[in-house]
Amino acid sequence: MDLLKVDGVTVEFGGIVALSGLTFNVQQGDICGLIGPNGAGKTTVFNVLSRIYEPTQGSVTFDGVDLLGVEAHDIAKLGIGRTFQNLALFPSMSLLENVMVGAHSKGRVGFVRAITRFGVRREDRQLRETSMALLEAFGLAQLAAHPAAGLPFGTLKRVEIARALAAKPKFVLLDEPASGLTHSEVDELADTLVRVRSEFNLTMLLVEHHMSMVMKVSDKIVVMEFGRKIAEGTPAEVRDNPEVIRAYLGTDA
Amino acid sequence: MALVTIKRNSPQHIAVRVLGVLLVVIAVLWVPTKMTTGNIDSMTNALALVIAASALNLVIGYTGLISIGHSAFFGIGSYATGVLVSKYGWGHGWSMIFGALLAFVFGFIVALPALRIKGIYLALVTLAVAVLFPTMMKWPKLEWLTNGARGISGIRYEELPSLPFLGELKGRDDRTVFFYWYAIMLVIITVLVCRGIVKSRMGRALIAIRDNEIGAEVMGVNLATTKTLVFGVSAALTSLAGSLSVARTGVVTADGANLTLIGSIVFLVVMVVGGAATITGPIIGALVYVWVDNYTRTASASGEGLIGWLFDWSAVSPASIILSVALIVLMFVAPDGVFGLVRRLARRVVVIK
Amino acid sequence: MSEILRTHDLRAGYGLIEVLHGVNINVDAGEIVVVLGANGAGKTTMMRAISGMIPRTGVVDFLADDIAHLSAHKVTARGIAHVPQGRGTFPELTVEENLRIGAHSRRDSFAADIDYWYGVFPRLQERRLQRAGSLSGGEQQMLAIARALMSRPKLLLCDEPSLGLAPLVTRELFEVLQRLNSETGLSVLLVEQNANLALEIASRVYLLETGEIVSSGTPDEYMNNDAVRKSYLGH
Amino acid sequence: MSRFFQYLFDGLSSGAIYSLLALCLVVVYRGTGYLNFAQGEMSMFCTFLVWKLNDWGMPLWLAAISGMLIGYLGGATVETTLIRPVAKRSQFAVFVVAIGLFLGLNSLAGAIWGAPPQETMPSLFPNEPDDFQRIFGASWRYQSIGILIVGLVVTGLLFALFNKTRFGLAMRAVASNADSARLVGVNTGRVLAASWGLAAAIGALAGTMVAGTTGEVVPGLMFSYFVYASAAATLGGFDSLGGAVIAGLTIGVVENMAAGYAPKWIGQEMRLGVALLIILGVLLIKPTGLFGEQKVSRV
Repeated sequence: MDLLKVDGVTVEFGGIVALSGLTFNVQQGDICGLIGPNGAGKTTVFNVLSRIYEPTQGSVTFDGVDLLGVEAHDIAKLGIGRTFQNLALFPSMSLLENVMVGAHSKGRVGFVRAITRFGVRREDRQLRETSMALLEAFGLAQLAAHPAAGLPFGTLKRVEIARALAAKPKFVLLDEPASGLTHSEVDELADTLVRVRSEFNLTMLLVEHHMSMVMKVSDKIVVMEFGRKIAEGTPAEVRDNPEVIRAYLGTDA
Repeated sequence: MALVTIKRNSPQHIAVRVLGVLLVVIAVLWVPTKMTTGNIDSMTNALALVIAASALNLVIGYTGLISIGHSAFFGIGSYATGVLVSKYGWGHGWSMIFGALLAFVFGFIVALPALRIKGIYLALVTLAVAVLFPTMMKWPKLEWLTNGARGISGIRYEELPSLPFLGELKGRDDRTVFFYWYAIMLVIITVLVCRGIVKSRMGRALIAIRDNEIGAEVMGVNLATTKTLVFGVSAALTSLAGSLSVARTGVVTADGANLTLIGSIVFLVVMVVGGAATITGPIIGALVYVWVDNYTRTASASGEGLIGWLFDWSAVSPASIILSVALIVLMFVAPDGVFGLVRRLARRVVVIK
Repeated sequence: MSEILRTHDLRAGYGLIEVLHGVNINVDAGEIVVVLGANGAGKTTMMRAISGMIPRTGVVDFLADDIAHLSAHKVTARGIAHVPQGRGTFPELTVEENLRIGAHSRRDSFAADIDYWYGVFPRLQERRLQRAGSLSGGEQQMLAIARALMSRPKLLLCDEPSLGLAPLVTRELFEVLQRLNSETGLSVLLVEQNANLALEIASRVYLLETGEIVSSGTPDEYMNNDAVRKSYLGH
Repeated sequence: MSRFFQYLFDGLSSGAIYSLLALCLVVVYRGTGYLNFAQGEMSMFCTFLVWKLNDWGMPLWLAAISGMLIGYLGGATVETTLIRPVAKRSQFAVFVVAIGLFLGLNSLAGAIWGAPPQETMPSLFPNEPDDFQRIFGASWRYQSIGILIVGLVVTGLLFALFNKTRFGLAMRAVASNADSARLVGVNTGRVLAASWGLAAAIGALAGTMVAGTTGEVVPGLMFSYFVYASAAATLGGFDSLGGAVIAGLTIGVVENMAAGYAPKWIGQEMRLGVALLIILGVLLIKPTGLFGEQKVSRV
């Protein structure tokens, strides 16, 4: 079953075309790699799916829902989580609180209940426990009380993944999760992603430049260049596609 | 590093907290029983500032939305109480509730531009609100309601609730003590509201908006409702301070200090000096502010001490000069305010794990 | 060959985080030196540290003078031009104004230089009165390089010039760099993800990993090294 | 018809002052991205200095030039010593420092010169009761004509500075992309200090002319002008010099016409209200102002 259907999506900023007629599907339970040169429009795809950018044309369907009719803050409620290429953590909050905000869409306490303290303690206790469990799963438990500001990039990348999972999403968008990691850490991350996928019953869209990792974990890969899809297929198919080699992987000198 | 380490929620930690609460209670009780009438009155004034600065803190400190328009919300509370009590015979309590509701709606509306604009542009909207409010109150077309530039005076206070613990309203001294307790009650309400919001899902959402708006939105924080509601709550709390001071002085004029832009600046100074984004900060800030204000006023008037000698040339009280210098210096040495500074120093001695 | 740039134990970072943990590289006059490295390895940080855009410690000898304590505008005046990642043109200024500001550190007349660059990049001349922000990616990159060279530098730092450019444009750009190098003897320090092309014009290569130089050698050695091919060349 | 021309002319004259002060705000904003909340108070303080120099016997025009020079140095010093060090931390810190300056300069002026009687200030231009010219049935006072001319000349000089000089190009480069400006060899610190200095100097001139029209110098001299100027800068888009000037003149004309033609509803009391409603309206409808540039934000 297709969980996500992107159909003919075009995005323009003041005359510059960032995406042009992009079409691809992601199957339930797959890890779909999204690769292409810098500036190909991968992050733009993510921003369309998070409803930060408004496409000028095309449609996006997620789990049977017309995604373009949903407001940005309701995306999380639908079950879509994401990480950011250059991090969008909350620097003054502790790692634990960051992950707790990740579950915001699951919470129920609004201003009235917050002021009257009705059910606040219980919600916070539950959240704290599930968030701690997530931090533990990513090996960050001992840093739980540390503010996000001042921690290494690679660590924060993992915090973002934990935060994205806090709302128990069906689908996560990972934007270069391996950047800033050493080679051994990249391998470790690849194993974690595969493990997390089966544990949380997730579907993933993965933007990454570490080809070894993308090839290893992806069920399917979509290749982009200049806002268009130039190829799509299994890692093996993509690797041998002459168009992909020309545009991204490069030819032998 | 630290000399003492205490475990969170251990008996020692609980003992320290109980001791802290006890000290605050003693201080609160000590003021009306031992202080002079004038000083009790100053404390009441400080408490009104605590309310306004705490409310401002919700918007600026936690959510990161700059507002210099809170004097207008103070003014809404002031005028609601002034007009309703003196012209329509309402009780003080009801006028205060009405003022808070009105301010909530107004705050909500003022925050609407904040959904599209940020930074200085929002500051400009709130500047416009701050300057427009006294102008509107003096507008001839509204004179039937507001008495124009003359303002409203002689607002009676007999009908204030005389609960046993508030004491009876007889004679001047009792009146001062009465309003002190009245203010304490409102401060408690304000602190509970602010603390309740901050220590909850909504409080985390506010800080998330301040730290990274897009990140917050992707996590499911509804920027529009969260920003407008927190602005509304903040405006409503600020109007309580306005109602309180009208009840205390019996007078409201459009050019009253806290109703003009100067009022907004004072709230901001109190918040920043005390420590933004903390519950305790505005309380400390208000005490510091009122103390500096009173001390420099008397010292420069009598020409005594360092202040009197330093500001011998000054035609008026140098309180504002000292406070503005303090504000700028604090931004350099302790951007998290006096409370932040104290907390940092305290952590060298005691660490709670 | 005379040495033009040498760094020794160059350290830099952002806030409390050190990104460069003591980098030692050198560039000789007339060389094109390429630095390869993964995302986040510290390539851009290294470039910014050399040109004085961020606080740094260690030694940066440029023409035998230590410039590690100089701020960016003084480094430029000494003769290092830096084309930052993402081009860094002035979008609100016209193409010609971009070129003129490029000569800010010079006191002599530079009208001839502008004509020279219009000759090299005729497309810039066609658009000389347009705002730089309205140019295409490739044109902006040409403009950024021409602007940097308006100061007549002795060393050009070029940070990922191929970012977001079509392969054909990238190739054209590299040809220009190579031509400038051979015709004018300009030294270039180049950071590039598109390693295949970069290695074609490089005289020497450094490999930067997690803030440290892990190896150096000739382009041929790198093209024939399986591990490097896999990590940086993608095949 | 003569009423129309009278309102138009009075409006242009007060609009010229709003434009001047709005230019100050724009010059600072373009360089640093901050709104200088203390701009009005800086002008006011310089105006007191001009008055004091004149009081000591210096010819008024010389005093005004000295005031502008002092303003330039003061503005540059404020930027280097107070603004730049905290700007690294946060925009809020800059805002607080500006508020501190606002409060500090206001109360300092009050402390030094605040005690009544108010200080009387002569005008830079002929200002006797019969110093006017009648055109289209409206009386054009020499003082108002002078202000208008000075406003236009300063605007022209600023345009020339920004568009024709090396230093102006450097200023625009810093505003466009500060990092790249450093890379092409611009001493950004000096440019920032200069833009604050320039703004303060123009502010001093504007303050002197304002005080000349009211005839007195008081600590609250520039406050309403600052609000008008903010409205003009907002309407113009905050990063456009031309926009600020056009918007300043427009606001001057609109508020004079509004007050003149609707004395019951607006009159003198609500003139400021008109400017404030313009701020609110513009920000709600077109948050970047009429001439401002929409910037695409990237995630």
